Amino acid sequence: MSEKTFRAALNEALHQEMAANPDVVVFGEDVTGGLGGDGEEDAWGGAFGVTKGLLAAYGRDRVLDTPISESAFVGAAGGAALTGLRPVVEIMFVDFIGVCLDQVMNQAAKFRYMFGGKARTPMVLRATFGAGARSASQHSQALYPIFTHIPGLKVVIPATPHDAKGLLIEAIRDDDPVIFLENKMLYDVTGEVPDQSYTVPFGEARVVREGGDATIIAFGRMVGRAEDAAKTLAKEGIDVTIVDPRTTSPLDTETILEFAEETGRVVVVDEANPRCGMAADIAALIAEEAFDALKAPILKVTPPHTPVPYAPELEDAYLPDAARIADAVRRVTQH
Amino acid sequence: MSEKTFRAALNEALHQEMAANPDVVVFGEDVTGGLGGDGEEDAWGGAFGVTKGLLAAYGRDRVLDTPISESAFVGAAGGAALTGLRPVVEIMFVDFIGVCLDQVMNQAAKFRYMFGGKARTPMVLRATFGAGARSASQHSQALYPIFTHIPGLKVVIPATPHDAKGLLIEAIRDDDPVIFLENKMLYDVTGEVPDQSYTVPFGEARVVREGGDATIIAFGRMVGRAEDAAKTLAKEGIDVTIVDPRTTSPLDTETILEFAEETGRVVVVDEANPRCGMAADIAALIAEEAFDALKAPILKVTPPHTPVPYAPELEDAYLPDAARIADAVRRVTQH
Amino acid sequence: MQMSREDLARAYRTMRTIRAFELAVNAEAQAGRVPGSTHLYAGQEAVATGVCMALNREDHIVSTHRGHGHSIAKGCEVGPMMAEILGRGSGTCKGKGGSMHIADLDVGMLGANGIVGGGPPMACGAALTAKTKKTGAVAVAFSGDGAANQGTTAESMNLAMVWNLPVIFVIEDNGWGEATSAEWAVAGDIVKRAEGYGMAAERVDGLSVGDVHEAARRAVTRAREGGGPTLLHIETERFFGHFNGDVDTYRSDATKEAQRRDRDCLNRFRAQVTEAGLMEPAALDAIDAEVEAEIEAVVRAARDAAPPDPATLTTDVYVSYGYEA
Amino acid sequence: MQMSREDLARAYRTMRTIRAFELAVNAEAQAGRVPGSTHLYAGQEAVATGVCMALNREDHIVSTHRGHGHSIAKGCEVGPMMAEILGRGSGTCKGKGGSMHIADLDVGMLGANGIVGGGPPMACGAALTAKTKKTGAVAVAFSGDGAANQGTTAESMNLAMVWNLPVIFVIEDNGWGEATSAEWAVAGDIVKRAEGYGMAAERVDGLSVGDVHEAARRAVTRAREGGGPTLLHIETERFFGHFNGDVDTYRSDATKEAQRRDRDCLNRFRAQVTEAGLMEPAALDAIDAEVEAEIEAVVRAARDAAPPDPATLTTDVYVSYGYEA
Ligand SMILES: Cc1ncc(C[n+]2csc(CCOP(=O)(O)OP(=O)(O)O)c2C)c(N)n1
Ligand SMILES: Cc1ncc(C[n+]2csc(CCOP(=O)(O)OP(=O)(O)O)c2C)c(N)n1
Ligand SMILES: [Mg+2]
Ligand SMILES: [Mg+2]
Repeated sequence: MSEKTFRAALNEALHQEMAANPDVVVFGEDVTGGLGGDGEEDAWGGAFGVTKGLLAAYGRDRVLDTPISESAFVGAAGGAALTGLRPVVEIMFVDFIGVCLDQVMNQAAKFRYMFGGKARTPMVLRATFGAGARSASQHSQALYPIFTHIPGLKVVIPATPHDAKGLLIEAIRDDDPVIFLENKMLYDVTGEVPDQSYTVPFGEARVVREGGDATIIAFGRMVGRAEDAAKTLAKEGIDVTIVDPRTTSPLDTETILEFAEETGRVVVVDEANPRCGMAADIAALIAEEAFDALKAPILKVTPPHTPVPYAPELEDAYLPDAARIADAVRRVTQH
Repeated sequence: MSEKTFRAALNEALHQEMAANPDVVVFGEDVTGGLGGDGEEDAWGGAFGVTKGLLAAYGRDRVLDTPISESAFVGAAGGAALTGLRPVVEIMFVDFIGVCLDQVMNQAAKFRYMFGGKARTPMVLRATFGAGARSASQHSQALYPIFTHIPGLKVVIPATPHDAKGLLIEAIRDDDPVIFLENKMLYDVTGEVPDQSYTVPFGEARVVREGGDATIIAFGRMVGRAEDAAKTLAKEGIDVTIVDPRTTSPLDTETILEFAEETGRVVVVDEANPRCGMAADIAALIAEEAFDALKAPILKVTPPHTPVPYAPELEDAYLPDAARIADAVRRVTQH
Repeated sequence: MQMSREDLARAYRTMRTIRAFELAVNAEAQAGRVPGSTHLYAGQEAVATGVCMALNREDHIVSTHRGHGHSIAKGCEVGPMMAEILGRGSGTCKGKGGSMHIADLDVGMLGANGIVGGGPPMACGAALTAKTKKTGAVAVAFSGDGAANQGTTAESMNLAMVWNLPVIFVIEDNGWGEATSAEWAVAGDIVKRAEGYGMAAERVDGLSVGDVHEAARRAVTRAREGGGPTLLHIETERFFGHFNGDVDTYRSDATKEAQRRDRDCLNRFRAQVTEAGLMEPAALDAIDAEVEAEIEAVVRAARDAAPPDPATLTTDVYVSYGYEA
Repeated sequence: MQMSREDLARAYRTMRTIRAFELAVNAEAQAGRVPGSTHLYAGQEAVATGVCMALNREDHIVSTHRGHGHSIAKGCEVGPMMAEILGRGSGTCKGKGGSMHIADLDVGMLGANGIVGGGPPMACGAALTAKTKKTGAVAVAFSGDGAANQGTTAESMNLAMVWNLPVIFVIEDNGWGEATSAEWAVAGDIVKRAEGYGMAAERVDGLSVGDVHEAARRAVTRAREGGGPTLLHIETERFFGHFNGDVDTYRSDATKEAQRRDRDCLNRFRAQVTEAGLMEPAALDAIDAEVEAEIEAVVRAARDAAPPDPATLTTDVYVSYGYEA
């Protein structure tokens, strides 16, 4: 056990799974970097450095750079998965999914069902997501509501270095297509991460803290902001539960409903856009399944229904923050 | 005024807008058909015949077939819209959006915001959607939750021939990118459609019927099934309101909330998949904004979280039907 | 033709099976017994047959919406295929896929595909598996002339070159993408497009199963020897409309008649092998009769088969857990 | 060079403005005053300049993530551009777009683009407008060598041919797509790829603004005369890392030094025009000084400008109605 960054935790997961299973291959744009140059090999190790060092350990046969052709290489991941590899493919920014969604939505996600149960498609599509890096509208989206909407995909959103490692190993071992989303603002966050290999199961929420006054359900980077809000609220005598579902598909409806019912007051915090979004999905679940226990409206704390703006002042206002979360909790507890 | 099919209503809208405004152009795969052949010109007029006859009236300069290259021609629609045309572009099945979503999601939808308000992008993307035609997993999806999720897009789902015509004319005149979705099972449905040109405004729901016991919110083809359910329920003494929002973005939250509050009991019916879907979006809105008036859980009637199956027995079970809708209403009224 | 007599008989039987299968599907569709729509492969038999005869069971193919011929040529059983098309529980995909999603991974058939251009990337993946695991297998992507204009096809050609994959792109040019001619929609030249990627490429007469087979063998050999991808631009004919509901008014009757008369790969095969004394008319007739009987039985069985178990609506979305809506 | 003396001075001023602008952006970024990341155009000035000098204000261009040079060459004002990059309310896009989304429709600049390969389809659209409305305008899509592998580029080439559009595809080959060389990632030959679509295409020395301009003029003339699209494969140099945070270790120091020394389009221009007696060194120096002063002022003004009004977070999502979350 030692303190590691979110990035290092992911890197370790990849290393350990590649070592454990020769069928695991990694590919994507610049997952090594430097091909055709006269400088450093593995110069990038991925745009965010997550795949750095894999090349030296596992060689070019298993760590492959690609041309800028997401449809081709994401589709290749599907075809490779169908035929015996376990590809872990990187889309640098999840925003780029628009050029290759078909290979995810209509192909990999549907093989098993369309083919009458005969296909296994053990592939992981890793991508960064999220606002905060001043990357503007085309490099800052969350987009997991789109993946969560599509039957056949599993969708993972780790919030801590510990979960990042355990969920990625689980994802690589899973026999279904998994969308693994890494919030780019978390890469340098540190936390305790066991050195040995371990898995965090899909569909099991993490109960971050427990408190009887209200339940906050939050995803990814928003979990930390919910924790900040909880600290402020605790000083006011408001004790909240925070649930981090960790995977949106499968979703741990049991834990969500348990705390929704226990507290009767729910705030859902998410950085995806609000319409048909993750917060709406959770709120609708609760409004259907835990209605009788509810004591207050289910509040959603999300960005506005706008693209992500560039200027820091605007982007900071775009994302939910601890103040807005605390405010929503106050509103439900005072209801 | 006369009885027309949904298809004819759409065709009339296209004719009238093309006649009224030389900037309106139509393109897509086989929107005429027959190019390079020695047989009939305009042989298809679109895979579903919606654009038939436009060629003869407006010529090849304004009615253009395309290669099978959705990214190129949907992107071209965006570029054309930015520079002074009003393209109405056809994606044969909305399921194909996966090959070209980027040009919709990251380009057309975001121009105006990213460019600081300077761009106008008056384009309409027409596409068929929906299950029921035994077209299996890749030709039967609804997918409008994905479009509704994306800020910058307007999303239209007509349920009647009358609305099909009026909403399409409105869409063509709108200065934003509009996703116009046509349920393929409705093309042959008939209804009263005025001969002259008219518009149906976006963001104004149609109140299909009024009844005080519960409110059904339904979209597209599901409106008709809700009406069937309402007839059954009326015989049991249960009187329901049916609201057809007609556009999911903008959404007529006012009318939805008004009836949700008035009846206190709500069922949302939709044929999109349930997770992060349209039904969840509406339910979450109500759970947040009309909570105090609610007397029962908000029930969602949707397909299961599965792809669309091929065999009639399975596909019929996949789609919400009047019986399931009536059942949900009974449950909320008995709560 | 450079095929052995045994191979000639095998080729003919495969082609004839595809033709008979498609005519039967068409008849079932006309009679209203095919729930969805279907795209018939009749006229293109020599392509699937010639290519797949150059493959082993371990090799993979990815197919298109017009996939019956590829499936049969790669070894899918016609009984379950017909049942699938009729939407039966005994179908290749348990009735969940239908005509456009027939797949049989056990024989290396990775699926028909409802998305034009959906296949080439997948073939690159199958080829990557072969290369990484050193299985010696190759992968073939069948695509149409229309699909040649889809960006996925172009991307896949480049990726296949850059990764030096054992993959073969078969562009089956039947002259039409739906109601639009390739002459209008395909700018330039498909062989030259491949050459623009530095790829080996050749144009092949798709009415000659021998020519197709030879070209496929060259490509397969190149791929197995580590020589990388090949594109084959194969010119062929689509006998029916685009799908069973297409009345096909965009071609004149004269054109369609001439096509059936002069450009039928089965007729051409018969003429060639009998003239060359490689097969007797009687042997060909015997195959015809056997195939006819087989397909008839298959249709009868499919008609009689039960629909899928309603419980299967929600099964097999995932491998590793059942998921509730 | 076939340019008039006036044009030579104009070309030099544009190239120098781009260079000075990029060096200033780099300095601001190093000092932590650029909120996001940015992709510098330094080294490629002759391309944007040579191409855009062949265009009128009414012509349209679409750009890439590396868009500052294209913007300046097409006539965007450097003041608002710098303010945009620094995230100010007075920016070209009111601070909402940043470096990667600079657009100025009034001068025919349809936008930088954060999506590699996003531009070519849009350029086809702008060209369609010109063709339909008979404005006589042309559209140019700037793309990188990396973008040449994106399916959108291939699709757009075919569409442009099939529709016979007045569009020019400028493939700006700076040898790298991020940290991956074009030598590795681009199979075959980009000119041959275009020829595969039957398109007119040529390779151009991107260090010579004169050569670029000549080639662009030929392409523009062809387009305006209804002769359809052209592809220009322009070989150029990227002086900095891929983006301002890229330490660029994948090229050796020797390579980078040689590049700056031997393959600087500005140095080359100066040497050529002075040797040929077309411009005096003093005239060039004067332009340098003027440009330097202008950019310095622009940077100061941008630093001092106010951030965007917070209310603009939710404005301009749509044209025709405000939308609440
Ligand atoms: C991405 C996508 N676009 C459009 C379609 C509709 N469509 C189905 S088949 C077809 C024509 C395909 O032509 P070609 O590739 O030549 O194959 P063929 O039908 O001739 O076998 C089209 C446009 C589709 N299925 N997928
Ligand atoms: C669809 C997509 N994939 C990947 C990226 C990440 N990315 C940004 S720039 C770039 C390299 C582009 O190379 P090239 O086209 O040669 O342009 P250059 O950077 O050399 O100007 C990549 C891979 C992106 N922005 N969009
Ligand atoms: Mg074809
Ligand atoms: Mg480059």
